[in-house]
Amino acid sequence: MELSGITVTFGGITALSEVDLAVVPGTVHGVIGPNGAGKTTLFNVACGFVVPDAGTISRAGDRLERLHPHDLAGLGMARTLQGLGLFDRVTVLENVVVGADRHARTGFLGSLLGLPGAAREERALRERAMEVLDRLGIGAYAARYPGSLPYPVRKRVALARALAAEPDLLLLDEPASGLGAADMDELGDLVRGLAAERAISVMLVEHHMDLVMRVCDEITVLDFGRRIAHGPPDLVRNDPAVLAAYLGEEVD
Amino acid sequence: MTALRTWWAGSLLGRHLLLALVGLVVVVVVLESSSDFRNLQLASMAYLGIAAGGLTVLTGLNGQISLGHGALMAIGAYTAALLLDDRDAGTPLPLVVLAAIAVTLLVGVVVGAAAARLHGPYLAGATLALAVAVPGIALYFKEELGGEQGLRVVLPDIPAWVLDLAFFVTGQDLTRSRYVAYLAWLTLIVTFVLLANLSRGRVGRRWRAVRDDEVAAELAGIRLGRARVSAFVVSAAAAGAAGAMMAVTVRLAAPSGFTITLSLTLLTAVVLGGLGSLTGALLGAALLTFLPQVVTDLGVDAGLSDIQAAELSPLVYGLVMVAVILLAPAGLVGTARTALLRRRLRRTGPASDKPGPASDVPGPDAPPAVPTTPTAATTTSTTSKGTTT
Amino acid sequence: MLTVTDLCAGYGPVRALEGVSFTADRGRVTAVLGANGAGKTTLLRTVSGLHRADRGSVELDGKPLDRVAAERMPALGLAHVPEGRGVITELTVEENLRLGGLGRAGSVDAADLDRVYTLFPVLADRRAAVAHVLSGGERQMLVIARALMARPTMLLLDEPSLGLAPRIVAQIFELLRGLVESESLSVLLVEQNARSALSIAHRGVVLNLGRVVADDAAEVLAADDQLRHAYLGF
Amino acid sequence: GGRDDDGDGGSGGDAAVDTPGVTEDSIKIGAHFPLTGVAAPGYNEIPTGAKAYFDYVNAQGGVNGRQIEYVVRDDGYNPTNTSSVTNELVLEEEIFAMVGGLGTPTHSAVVDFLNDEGVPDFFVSSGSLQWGDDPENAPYTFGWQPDYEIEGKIIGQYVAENMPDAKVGLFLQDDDFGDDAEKGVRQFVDDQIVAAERYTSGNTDVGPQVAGLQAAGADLVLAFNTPSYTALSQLVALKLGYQPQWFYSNVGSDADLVGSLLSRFSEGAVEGGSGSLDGVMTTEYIPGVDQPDDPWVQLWEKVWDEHGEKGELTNYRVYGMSHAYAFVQALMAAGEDLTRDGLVEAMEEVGAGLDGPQLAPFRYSADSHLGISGLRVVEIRDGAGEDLTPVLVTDIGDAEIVEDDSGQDADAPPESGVPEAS
Amino acid sequence: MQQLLNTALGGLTLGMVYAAFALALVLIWRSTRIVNFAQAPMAMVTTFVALVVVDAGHSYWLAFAAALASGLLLGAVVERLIVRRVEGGPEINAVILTLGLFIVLHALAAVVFGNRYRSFPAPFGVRGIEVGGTTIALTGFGVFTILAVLVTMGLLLALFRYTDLGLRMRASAYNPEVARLLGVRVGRMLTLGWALASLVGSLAGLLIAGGSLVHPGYMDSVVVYGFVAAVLGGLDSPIGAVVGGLLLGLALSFVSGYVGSQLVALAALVILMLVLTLRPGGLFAQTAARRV
Ligand SMILES: Nc1ncnc2c1ncn2[C@@H]1O[C@H](COP(=O)(O)OP(=O)(O)OP(=O)(O)O)[C@@H](O)[C@H]1O
Ligand SMILES: Nc1ncnc2c1ncn2[C@@H]1O[C@H](COP(=O)(O)OP(=O)(O)OP(=O)(O)O)[C@@H](O)[C@H]1O
Ligand SMILES: [Mg+2]
Ligand SMILES: [Mg+2]
Repeated sequence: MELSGITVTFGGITALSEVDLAVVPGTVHGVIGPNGAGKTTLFNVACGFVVPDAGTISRAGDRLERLHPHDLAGLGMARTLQGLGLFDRVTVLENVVVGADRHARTGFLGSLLGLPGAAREERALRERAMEVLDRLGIGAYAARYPGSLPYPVRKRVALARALAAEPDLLLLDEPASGLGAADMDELGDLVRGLAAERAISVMLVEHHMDLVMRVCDEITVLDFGRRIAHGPPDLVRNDPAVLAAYLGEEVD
Repeated sequence: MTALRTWWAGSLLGRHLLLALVGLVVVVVVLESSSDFRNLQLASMAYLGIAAGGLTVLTGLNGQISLGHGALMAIGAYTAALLLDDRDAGTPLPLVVLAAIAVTLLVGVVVGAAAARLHGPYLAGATLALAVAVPGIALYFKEELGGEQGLRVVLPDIPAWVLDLAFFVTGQDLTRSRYVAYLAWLTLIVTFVLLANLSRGRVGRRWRAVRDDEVAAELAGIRLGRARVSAFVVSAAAAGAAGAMMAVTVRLAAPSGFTITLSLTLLTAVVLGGLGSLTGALLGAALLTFLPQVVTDLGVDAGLSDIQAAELSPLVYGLVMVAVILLAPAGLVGTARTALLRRRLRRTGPASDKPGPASDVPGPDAPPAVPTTPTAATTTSTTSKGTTT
Repeated sequence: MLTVTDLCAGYGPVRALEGVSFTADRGRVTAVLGANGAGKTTLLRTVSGLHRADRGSVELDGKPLDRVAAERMPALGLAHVPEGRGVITELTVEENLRLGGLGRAGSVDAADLDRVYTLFPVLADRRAAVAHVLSGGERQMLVIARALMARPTMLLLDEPSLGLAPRIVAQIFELLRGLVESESLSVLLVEQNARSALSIAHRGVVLNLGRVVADDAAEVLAADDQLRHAYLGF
Repeated sequence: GGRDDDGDGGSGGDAAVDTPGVTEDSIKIGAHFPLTGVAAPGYNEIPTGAKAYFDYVNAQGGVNGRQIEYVVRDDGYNPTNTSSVTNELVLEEEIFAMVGGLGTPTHSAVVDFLNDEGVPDFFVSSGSLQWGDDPENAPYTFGWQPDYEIEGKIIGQYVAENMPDAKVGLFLQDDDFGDDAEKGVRQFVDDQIVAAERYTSGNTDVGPQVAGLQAAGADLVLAFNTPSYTALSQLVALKLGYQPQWFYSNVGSDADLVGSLLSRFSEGAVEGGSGSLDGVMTTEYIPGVDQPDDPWVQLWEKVWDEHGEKGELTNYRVYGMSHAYAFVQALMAAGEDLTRDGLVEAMEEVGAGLDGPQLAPFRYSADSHLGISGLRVVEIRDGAGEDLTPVLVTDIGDAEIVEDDSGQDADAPPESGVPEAS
Repeated sequence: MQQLLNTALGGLTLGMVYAAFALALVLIWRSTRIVNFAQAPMAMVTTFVALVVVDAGHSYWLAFAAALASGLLLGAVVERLIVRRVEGGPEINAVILTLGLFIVLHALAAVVFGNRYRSFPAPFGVRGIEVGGTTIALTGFGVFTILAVLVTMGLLLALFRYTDLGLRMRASAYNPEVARLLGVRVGRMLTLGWALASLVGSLAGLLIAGGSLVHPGYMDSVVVYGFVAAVLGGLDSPIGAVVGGLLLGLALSFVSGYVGSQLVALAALVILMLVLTLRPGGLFAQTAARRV
C-alpha cells in the first residue's frame, strides 16, 4: 500500500497535508502522533471513508482512483475501528462470519431458495470463522452476544472479524487501547506473528509506545497533519521533534 | 437421532420445507373444520400475515421503518384487479399473483433506492407520504383505475381439477370462500419459506450487519445501498403478493381500502408479534384480524348498542397496543423467547446465555434489552472504551 | 473524603463487586487498579449513583450517597469522568463544556471556560465544532475538561489516559497533581497503566474479581514485586 | 326464536323456517355503516333512526307477528371492512336481508357477494346508479333515494328554464356522486357551465376549488357535496368575498345541520341560526325536520320520542326511518311466508305503488330497481324549504321530466304509524 | 390573477398551520428523540376542552387559555405515566406506542364528545380582508395564525439556542446517562419537553379549528402533512419546520387548485423525495458528520 502527497482538509482545519506513507509487504508499519494529528484520518483515506483533496493511493503498484470502503475487503485489506464497531444484535460467531463474507459466493437466488450449495458454503464459512475465534482463544464465546462480554474479549472479536477476511494488509486503529498489560503483550506477539508467519502487512496506530516500539518495523510520526519523522523505531524514538511533539519529556 | 439432529442443524432448506409441510397440514385441518365465514377471516389473516412477514424482515432484520407498506399492497391489489376484471379473464390465479409481485417489486426498487439513504424518522416520513399518495393516484386516473369506487375483482371459476383434488383429499366440496382461504395460505407458506431462507442465509446476515453497524458492514465489503434496497424490494414483493390476495378475498381494489391505517396496522402487527420474527408477524396478523370482531361481539353481548360496541373496538385495539408495548416491549414472541432465555440463564449460569434454539424465525435477534436508539446507545452500561461516541 | 464500605454490585447473575471497602482521603489521589473485568468501572458507576448497589454504603465527607441520585452528585462536588462514551457528540465542544459548568453552579462563568481552554488549547480551536467530529483523544480531553468545569472537590476518573498521547497523559497527570495540591481536590483514579497511575497516586487500591486484594501507599504497592506481577502487570 | 309448537302450521311455517334469518317470530336484518372514523359524523345517525322505527314497529307487534332484529356493523367506510362485516352478517349472523348499507365504494365490495348468496340487498344508502339500474346482474339489489343523475337532470332543467343566462359553476365531490350528477346537469345546461371544480372528500381545504369557481366568474354554483362541505364551501366563500347563488343538491343541503354548523363563528362574521343558508336553493324528496307540520315528520318525532336514543331528531335519522318504513312495507307485501325471493318479487310488483314519506313514487319493477323517481326544487327561507316547483319525476337516460301526478307527496301515514299490508 | 393570489394566500395560511404542528413535532423530537404520532389527537382533545368552555358561555380567549393549559398538562401526564417507560427502548416501540395512544384518544373523544361535526369559533373575522375593493383570501384569523406561528418559532429558537434550559433538554434527549452525570434532571427535562410540545400542538389544533369545523378526526390529515413538513425542514430545526410547512402549504394549495385535489398527497411525496434525495437530513440539517 502506498499513499503519497495525501492532503485532507475539513472546513477550516487541515487534518493531513502532503503525507507520504508506504507499507512494505510483510512488515508492521506504525503511525503515531499527538491526538488530532490525523492518524485515523489517514486510515480513513486508505479505506475510502475520506476522499483526499490531493494525493494518490496505490496498491501493489496500480493506482486506486475512487476508493469505496466496500471495495476494501475485495482488495485484500481489513481494518479494525478505533471504537469496537461490533454487530451487537448477532452472535460473536455471526460477527466473524460477516468478516469472512468476501469469501462467500452464494448469490441472492441461492439464498432465497436455500440451495444445498448455499447451505454448504454457510457451514464452510462458520467453520472458517470458528477457526479464527479459536486461534484468538475466544472460541468459547462463539454463541454469545458481544454486548455483555468483557472488554478485552470484545477487542479480540473485532480483530477476529478483520482476520476472518484473510487480508494481506491489516489496518489496526488503537487495538491496545484499554487493554491490560498481559493482553497487550499477547496482542504484540499476535501482530508480529501475522507479519512474520503469514506475511501480512500491518498498519498500526497506537499510543502505547512500548507496544509500538516492540512490534513495528517502521514508524511514521504525524503532527498537525504533517509527517514530522519516519524510520525504524530507534531512530524515531530519539528524534527530538518527536520527543517534543509527542512523547513528551519522560517516556513511559 | 444425533444424525437427525445434525441434519436438522445442517440443511436449512430441508428444515424450512419440513416446517412448511407441517404448516400445510395444519392449514388444511383448520380450514376444513371451520365455517365459510371463518375461512374468509382466515384468508384476511393470511394476507395481513404475508405483508407483515415482509415488513418484519425489512424492519426487524434491516432496521428500516416503513409506514408505507399499505401503498405497496395497493399496487399488488390493483394489478390483480386489472387482470381479473371479468369471469372469463384468461389469466390463471398463480400468474396473477406473480404479476402482482413483479409490478410491486419494480415499484419497490424505485422507492427502495430513493429511501436507501434515509434513516429513522426521515424514512418514516417518506414512507408515510407514500402511503397517502398512492390512493390519490387511483382517484386521479378514474378511467383506468375506477376512481373512488375502485375496481371490482371477479374470481375466475375454480378449476375442475382443483375441485376434484379438494374432494379427493377432504371428502367435501370446495366452497369459494374456502378456495380463497387456501390460495391465501398457500401463498403465505411459500412466502414464509422464502423469507426464512433469506434471513437465515448470507443475504439476511448482510441485512443484520448493515442494521447494527453500517461502517463495520461496509468494511466487510457489504454495499450499504444494495443491502438496504434488496431488503426493501423483498418486503415489497411480499406486500405485492399480500395485495393480490387481499384483492381476491375482498373482491375489490378501492382507494379507501388502502388508507394509511392499513400501513400502520401492518407495522403494529409486526411489533406486537415480535420484531424480526415471522411467527411474530403471523401472531400479530391474527391479533389484528380477530380482535375487532371479538371486542364488538363482547360489547354487544354486554348489552351495548351496536354503535357503542363499534366505538368500543378501536378503544380496546389501541389499549392493547399500548399494553403490549409497555408489558412486552420485545413483542409476544420476543418476550416469550427472553423468558425462556432467562430460565436457561438461571439454570446454567452466564457462561452460556445463548438465546433459544434455531427456530423457523429469523433471528434470534437482539438479546434482551439491547437498545437501538441513539438515545439508548449510551445507556448500556457495558464498559465500552471505544471512544467512538 | 470518600468512604466505601462493603460495597456489592452486579449485573444480573454477574457479580462485579463483592464487599469492596476503602477510603479515598481528601486532597489525595487514590488509584484503583486491577485487570480488565476487575470491577473498577462498576465501582465508580456505583459510587456516582449510575449503578445500584446491592449492598454496602458510600459516604462523601460523612454524607451518605447511597440514596442520592446521580444527577445530584455534581451539586455535592462530585464529578465522574466516565469510561469511553462520555461525550455528547451532537452538541458542540463549548456546549459540552457549558453543561459541565451548569451541573455545579447552575450557571457558567466565562472564567471557568477560559481556564479549561488554556489547559486544553486543542479544544479552544475546536470550540464551535460538533463534538462528533473530534478525534478519539480530543474527545477524551473534552470529557476531562468538562468534569473540571464543575470545579469538583471529588473527581472520579475512569481511565483518563485512554487513547491519549503520552505527552498529553503526562500533562493531565501534572494538572491533577497541581489541582490536588492547590485546591485540595480529591481524585479517585482508575487506570490500566498501573505504573503511571502509581507515579502520581498517594494511595492505591487493587481490585481483583470484585474484591480488594491490596490497599496501601502507592510507593509500597509499586515496590511489591509479587503484587505487581500478579495484578499490575509490570 | 326457533320453531314453535305449530311446526306443521302450513307451508308458511316451513318456508319461514328454512329461510335464513327468519323464524316464526323474528326477522334478522343487517346493515353496514361508518360508525367510527372520519366518515362517521352524521352517517352514524342513520342507523339510530332506522333502529328507532323498527323498535316502534316491534312495539306494535312486529310484522306478521315477527319482531325485527336489526344488526348494524361498523365498516369505517373502508371496503375491506365492509366485506368482512358483510361476511359476518350473512354467514355468521345469517341475516335475512341487508337493509340500507351505506356508501358507494363500500357497498361495491359486497354487492356481488350478496347477489351470489341471494341475499336481498335493499335500499342502499347512496344515490349511485348502480343500485338498481340493472336487475339482470344484481337481481337482489334495490336503490332507495333518487339517484344523482335524475337529481342532476331536474336541477339542470330548472336552471335552463329559470336562469337561462346564469354562468353556472359546478362544485362536485370527486366520485360517482359528482359524476352522475354532472352527467344529469349537462343534459340541460352544458353550454351555461363555465367551470367544474372537484374536491376530494377528506381533504377539507376547498379554498382552491372555490377560488377557481370565483375566477371563472360563475354566478350560480350547483354543488353536489356532503353537508360538512356545504359548511366549508360557505366559509371559504365568505373568506373570498364570493357571493354567487348557491344551489346545493339534497345531500348537502341539510339546512338544519349546516345552519347549526355555521351558526357559531366569531364576532358575527357568520349570522347565526339555520338562517345562514337563506336564499340557497336545493331539492327535497322526503320531508325533513324543517317541516314540523308534515304528518310524516310528526310520526318520526313521535317514534324518536318513544324509541330514540339521546340527542334530537335529525334529517339523517329521518332518512333512516324513511327507508326503514319502506322496508317494513316490503315485508308486509311479501306476506306471511317470508322468503328472500318472495321479498324481491313482492317489491317488484307493488313497489311502484307504495305510499310513504317519499314525495315521488318508487321506480321498482321487474326491469328497474332504482328508487324514488323524483323530487322538487325548493329555496331555503328561515331554515325551511319553500317550493319553487311541484314534484318533478323522471328516470335515468333521456327520459323526460314531468310533473308527478301520483299525489305521492300528499299522503299521510296510517294512524298506527305502521304500514298496512297492501 | 386574483385566483393566483387567493390560492397563494390560502396556501400560506394552510402552510402556517402545518408549520405549527411541525413545530410541536420538532420540539418533542429535540427534547426526547421520539416522533409523537399522538400529537394530533392530543391537540384534538384540548380543542374539545376549549369547545366545552365556549359552550359554557365563556369567552373565546378563556377557552384558548384552557386548551393550552390542558395541552401542557396532558403532555406532562402522558410522558410521565406512559411514554417514560419506552424511553431508551427501540425507537420503533415509541412509534407504536404513540400510534396506540392516537387510536385510544380518538376513540375516547368519539365516546365523550360525540362523533359529529361541530363548528369552532374564531376570535377575529372569518371574512376576507378588503384590499382596494376586492376581498383577498386572508382573514383576520389568518393573520393571527401567521403571527402566532412565527412567534412560537422565535420562542423555540431562543429556547434551544440561547438558554441553559434548552441545552439541558437537548443533552437529556441525546445522551440521558451522561446528562445525569452532569447534574441534569433528565426526567424533568423529558416531561417538560412533552408538556411544551403538547402545548404547541394544541395551539396548532386551535389554529386549525378556528372558524372551521371540528370532529374527533379533524386533525388527522394534519398528522401526515405536519410530519412531512417537519421532516422536509429537518426534524431538529424550528426554522426548518416553518419553511417546510410553508413550502408544503403553498405547493399543495396550487396542486389542488390547478392540477387536481386528488394529487395533493402525491405532490407532497414528490416534494419530500426531491428534498430528501438531495439532503437526507432535511433542508436545515447540519452538514454530513464524521463517520469513523
Ligand atoms: N469530519 C470531520 N470534520 C471536521 N473535522 C474533522 C473531521 N474528521 C476529523 N477531523 C479533525 O481532524 C483532526 C484529525 O483527526 P484524527 O481522528 O485523524 O486524529 P487522530 O490522529 O486519529 O487522533 P487520535 O489519536 O486522538 O485518534 C482532528 O482535529 C479532528 O477534529
Ligand atoms: N452491562 C454489563 N452486563 C453484564 N456484565 C457486565 C456489564 N458491565 C460489566 N460487566 C461485567 O462486570 C465485571 C466488571 O466489569 P468492569 O467494567 O467494572 O471491570 P473493569 O475493571 O472496569 O474492566 P476494564 O478494565 O475492562 O474497564 C466484568 O466481568 C464485566 O464483564
Ligand atoms: Mg484516531
Ligand atoms: Mg472499566
